[in-house]
Amino acid sequence: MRRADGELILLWTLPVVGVVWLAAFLLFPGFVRPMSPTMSAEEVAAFYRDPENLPRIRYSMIVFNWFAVGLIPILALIVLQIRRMAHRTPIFSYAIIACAAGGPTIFLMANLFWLTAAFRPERDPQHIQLFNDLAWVTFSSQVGFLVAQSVILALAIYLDRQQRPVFPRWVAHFNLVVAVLMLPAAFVGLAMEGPFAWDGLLSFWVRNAAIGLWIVVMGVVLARAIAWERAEETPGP
Amino acid sequence: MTHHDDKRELWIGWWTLVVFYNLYGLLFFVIARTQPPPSPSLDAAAIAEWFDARRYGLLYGYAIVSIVGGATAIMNAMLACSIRRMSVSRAFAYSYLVIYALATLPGMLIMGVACTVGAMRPDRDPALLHWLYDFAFLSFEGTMGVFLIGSLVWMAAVLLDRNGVFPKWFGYLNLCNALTEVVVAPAWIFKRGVFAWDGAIAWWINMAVFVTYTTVFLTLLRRMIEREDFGTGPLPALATGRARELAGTPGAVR
Amino acid sequence: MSRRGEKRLTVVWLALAAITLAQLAVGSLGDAQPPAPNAALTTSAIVIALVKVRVIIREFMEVRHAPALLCRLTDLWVVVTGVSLLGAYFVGMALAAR
Amino acid sequence: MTTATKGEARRVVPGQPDMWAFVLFEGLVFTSYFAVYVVRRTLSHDLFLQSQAHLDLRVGVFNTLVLLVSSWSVARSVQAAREGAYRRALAHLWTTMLFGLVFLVSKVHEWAGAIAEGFGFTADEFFSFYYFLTGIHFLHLLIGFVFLGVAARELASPARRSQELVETCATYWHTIDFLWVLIFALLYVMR
Repeated sequence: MRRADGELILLWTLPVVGVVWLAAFLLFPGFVRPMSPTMSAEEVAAFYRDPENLPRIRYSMIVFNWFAVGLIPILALIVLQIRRMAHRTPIFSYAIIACAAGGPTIFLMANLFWLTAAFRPERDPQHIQLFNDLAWVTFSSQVGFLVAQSVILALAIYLDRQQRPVFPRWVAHFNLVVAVLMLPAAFVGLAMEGPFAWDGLLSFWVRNAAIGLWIVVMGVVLARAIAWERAEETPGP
Repeated sequence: MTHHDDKRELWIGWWTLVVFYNLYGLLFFVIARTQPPPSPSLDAAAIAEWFDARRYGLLYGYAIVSIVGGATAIMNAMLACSIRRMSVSRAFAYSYLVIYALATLPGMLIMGVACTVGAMRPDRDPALLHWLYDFAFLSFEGTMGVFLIGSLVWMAAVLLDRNGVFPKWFGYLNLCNALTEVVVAPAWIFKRGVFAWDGAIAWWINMAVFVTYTTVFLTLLRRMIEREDFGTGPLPALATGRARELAGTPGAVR
Repeated sequence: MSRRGEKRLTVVWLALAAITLAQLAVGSLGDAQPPAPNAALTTSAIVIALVKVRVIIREFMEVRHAPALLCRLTDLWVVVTGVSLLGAYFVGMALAAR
Repeated sequence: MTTATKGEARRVVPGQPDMWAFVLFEGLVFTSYFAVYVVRRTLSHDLFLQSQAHLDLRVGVFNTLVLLVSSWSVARSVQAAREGAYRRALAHLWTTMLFGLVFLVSKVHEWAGAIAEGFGFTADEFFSFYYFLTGIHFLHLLIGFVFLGVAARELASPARRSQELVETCATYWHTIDFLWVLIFALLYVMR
């Protein structure tokens, strides 16, 4: 008889949340062609006032508000896998728990700024631009917890010295690469144009692609680790 | 075990919950007078007056809220503990802990900051007060996902649990509570009517569900603590119920 | 038992479907030009809907085999819903007319 | 179980009693939504009547019939499972899902048509209520597929087959059906 502990249910929320996030990302008109920091206050206000854009801004951000914390159960599953690693202390699993709330909280803050800007687009364009800036900078620059999460995970995997490690070693290398790819976004305040600007190649496309790739790759290796754990625990005949 | 009947930790957690929710009601409804919420359709001048009229209520009220907000830490721990007593993976308790740890920030404290900043300088440009007013109420009511996903996690844990920590109907009640978080979403769009942040559907009905939900889980947690045996198997029934069961059907227990 | 149970469900379904189709005919009576409030049509719509709801609860949901408490609770809900909807309609109409 | 109860017709709650608590509570929540709708409607009757004229009664009737078929087949599935005819029960359950899917598609089609004509969520108060009531019902229906999935899982494997769970899931599905019957009357028929 299989364990009825619900881990597989939590695991299967990953593709659901992934699809919802992708749909909301594509629906938000400011992501498909990222808004430039060089837009004037009037242009920003016009973006929110455009009757084509406004419902899409609101609906996509409402969906993000609903599902921003959707991946926390997956991080909790990763924590449980780290606990199975050959470490002397639970320091890495606790550190991931501490990081888990960071990413979603920051994203929720950005989400509230976007939604509030869209609530009354008829306001003074200067004020709309202020909230739009707050949203973009919060969204882009606050990568600390995400970087820490990847680095901690990589360290945990490197130090997991046992016959058959919980995660294969390449997952650690992968996490370090992802951490490096997310770093440049912290500097969005310094550039209005070019790859470092919040709509630029590094800060927007590379960073968000790295996050997307991390979710897919970690989902797959997590599923394999859980399947292996369950096979191990099933008593033989 | 020597401290078998020592449930002090659990009772501290439970009473913290009770005190918190009472203070929460008192602070938001009576002292700060931000609930029931005022209308989102007020104009900037009326909003400046609104801040002026309850200036000290807001300043004192949210000062106390910022202290009381810390109590959520032990509340969340209490609820995570109840999930850990279930026969489900620890991932549920961890998820609940993390989700609700962050919930206080957008769901309550940002409103306190916005209201305090507004009340500190009531002579500020009314257009800026208008922003603070919107941001306060929208962040408070429009932070939906943490409670939506949190309720669903709790629901799944209760429905999968075989230890009988909570009755299954409470699992389904979690679904009702989660659905109110979907119902409140139009508050981000409408400025008047039943779907606005002070509306009959987005506020009053949701509040009725939330109060029912909260009362129910406080009662059930109390019963859980009374039944707690610090074991890992099914949670026993209340003492009187167990005695009856033993007398009625010998050998049928477990 | 099996045949009888199946047959009963089918009869119930046919009855529900027939009522729904009848509503198609009755409902088009409300297509006055210009459209106007119609208390008789509204009352009949709500009452018919509640009858259908009660049939679904009793037959499809098998409440007719359930303990009396559940029968009474579900009936109570039907009554509460009927009273609130019709009450809301007529009180609201009276308020609007003033 | 004792044999003493065999003579009289046993009166049992279908499925978990817990699900009935949900049905009654969520039922009351919907009653309050409906009452708010009716009150708002009577306060601006002309607007509601004019906007309501843009809805097609035939689509509403079609939706109702589709959900009634799905409800009927899930009721038959419960009966078949009770008799141990699990393959038949499963077949009825697939029919339920199929008609549930037809309802979803037809609802999305109806929404798309209304939006294309310029009647979106914020068009006017009637359409706000229309999208709200049909939308929250749609969400309940999506959750219903999870319940049907659980029932199918029970029926599919000889190791499980809990009649109580199957009945619980069926109860949820019927609830969506009867809530729709009321929504249909309030949005499409009443004047």
